[in-house]
Amino acid sequence: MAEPTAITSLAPEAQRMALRMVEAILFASAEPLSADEIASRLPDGSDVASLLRELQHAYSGRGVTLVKVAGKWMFRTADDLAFLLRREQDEPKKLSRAALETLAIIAYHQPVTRAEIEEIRGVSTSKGTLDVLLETGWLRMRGRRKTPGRPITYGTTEDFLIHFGLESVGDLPGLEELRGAGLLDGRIPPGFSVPEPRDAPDLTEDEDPLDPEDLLPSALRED
Amino acid sequence: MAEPTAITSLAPEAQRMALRMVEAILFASAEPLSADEIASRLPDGSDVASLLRELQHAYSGRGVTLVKVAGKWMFRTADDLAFLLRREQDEPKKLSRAALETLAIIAYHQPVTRAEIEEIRGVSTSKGTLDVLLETGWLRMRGRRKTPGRPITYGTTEDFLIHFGLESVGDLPGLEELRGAGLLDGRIPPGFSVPEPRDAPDLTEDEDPLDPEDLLPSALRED
Amino acid sequence: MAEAARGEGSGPETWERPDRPKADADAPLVVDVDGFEGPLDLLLALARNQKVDLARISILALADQYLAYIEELRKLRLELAADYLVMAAWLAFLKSKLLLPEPQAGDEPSGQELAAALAFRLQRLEAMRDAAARLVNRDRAGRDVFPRGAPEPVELLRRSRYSASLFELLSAYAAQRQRQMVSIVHVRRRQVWSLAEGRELLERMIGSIAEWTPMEVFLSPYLVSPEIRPSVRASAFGASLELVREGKLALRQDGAFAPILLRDAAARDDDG
Repeated sequence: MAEPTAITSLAPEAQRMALRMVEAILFASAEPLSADEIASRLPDGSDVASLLRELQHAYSGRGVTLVKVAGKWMFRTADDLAFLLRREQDEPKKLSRAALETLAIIAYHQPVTRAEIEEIRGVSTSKGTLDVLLETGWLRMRGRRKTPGRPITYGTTEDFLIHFGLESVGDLPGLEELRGAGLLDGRIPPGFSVPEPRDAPDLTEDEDPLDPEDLLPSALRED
Repeated sequence: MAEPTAITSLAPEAQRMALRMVEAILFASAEPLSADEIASRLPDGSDVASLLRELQHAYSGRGVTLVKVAGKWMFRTADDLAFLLRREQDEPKKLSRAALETLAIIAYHQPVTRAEIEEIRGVSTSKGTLDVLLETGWLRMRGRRKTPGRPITYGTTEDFLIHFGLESVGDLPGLEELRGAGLLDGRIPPGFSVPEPRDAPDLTEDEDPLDPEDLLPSALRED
Repeated sequence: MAEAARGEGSGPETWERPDRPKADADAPLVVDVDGFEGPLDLLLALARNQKVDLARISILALADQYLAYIEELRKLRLELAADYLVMAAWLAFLKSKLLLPEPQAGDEPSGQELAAALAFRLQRLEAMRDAAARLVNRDRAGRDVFPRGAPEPVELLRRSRYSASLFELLSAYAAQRQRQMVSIVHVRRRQVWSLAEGRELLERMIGSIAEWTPMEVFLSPYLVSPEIRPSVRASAFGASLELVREGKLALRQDGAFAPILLRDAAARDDDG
């Protein structure tokens, strides 16, 4: 026998057969099996412990490994290949009108707080809208405004620029361009302006950094 | 690379990893997977055919073997270990002699109508026989023959191939001899053309698609 | 009797008897040659008794055997299923054709052709039986060979992927800004100091104002912006009147537009 520790006296052929049997029994079993359970299905006198050792050795480093869980044996996908058993499926979704408007305001007016978004839109923003936008990866929480209540300020991300094909938010069209494209019609009251957006990563003068707990997942659900 | 025919340019380490991945993917599944399905989960450019060959070779003579059924790949316990694994409760439902004969006729003569089955067997087919067979999932209604009365044509399914361990209907046992002896020819006496059983999903020239109501469960009870 | 003529089973798998319709109780006893699946099956069993290759079987001899067998059954006054009798009639017809000299080549099939056709049918039925036996004795999934007993299913992670075009983004922005410039009338929020706030401030002072003190002194921290001053003064004055009525505070004004002085109602009044 190649294995010096194997004290089994089985002839190589019988040994190989016994190994095949253990392999098949474990493969076909719906549950992990104890050494005794395996032994009960093998010819009398089989050295199950050494067979299991040998089988485990044969499978080491392979795509499937023989593992012992709670005292019982089972085949399992190698840990480093677990990703093969997950498949991601993209579900294309359209943004709601409210989400699109909120996103646009954040893009133009960033850094901007929720209250400011609401003031511009003239309606309150539902929690879900900001959640959805944060989920797109196009928005990020930038910091906290240095005003009473220290509201969170929002801005756009690099993914936003990539998705909309912009080099920088400064490329978003201004008032005249929007008017030229027919998106804003002619009668614009005095004092109406479209901001020149900036998304510089460094905070503006009236922004504080985020608090550490803002970065916890639950912080996405800002009230 | 050791394999002279392998035109893959993968480094040995990457090759080994790809092999482990194919092994893990196939081992994790209780159903056969097509080469394309496997390829879709491997890095681009993987030579799946050669990986499968290598894996099949590695498992030959083992307790678990890699087999091709219904044109797809799966790991299965070795044929010769049936005695070890056969359990009473696993016994598939026993089919009556009439059902078995009908199944064989459909497998070898497909697409075939009920009248043609009856012509071969020399008796009328009891309603229950076809029901029982359809229930096994091994048979399916394929379409309707373009002859007066538009009788339904029957054929076998992928489950049939998997259950009986066939790579395709072309591998039905004794098919060549039967064809050589003209016994698969519907015409009496033997005519010019020797039809081959075919379970290709597309209909033959003399088949029409099923009518929509054929797909209702009650349609199984064709009179 | 029928069983005696039966050929060998086609494989180790024991096949169940086919379901056949049972005769009605008051109908004449019908022996449908129990165990046979119709006349062709019976013919095949008889043919196997000839112990020759089905391809070289004597159809004439087979027809004789069948007819004799049927005759035997009828002597027992047993009624046979109709198709056995139809087959008997057909075989008798075949026999006469085989024995008579060939007719002129016509459209009717010759006796030899009919015999060949029957031989073919028998061969084909037997071939299908053998095929069924071979099929059923294959290593079958779930009986002889097994797939992985504990498959590890692929977990499907659904991930939403949002999309929007730049045009949609810009039109959304422009549309809502446009909407706002038309419909929003900016009513500046009035900065108001409520009566309650005035009262709260004064109540906190009560108990500590022994001397006449101008109200402005207490209000000065609140009089930051010019917009709010009137509101603060009005509310504080209103609240002070309320507190006087409740006997908690005393108010004094020495002349028109002179400062309003206040002190605790309980304080000793030296000046009267």
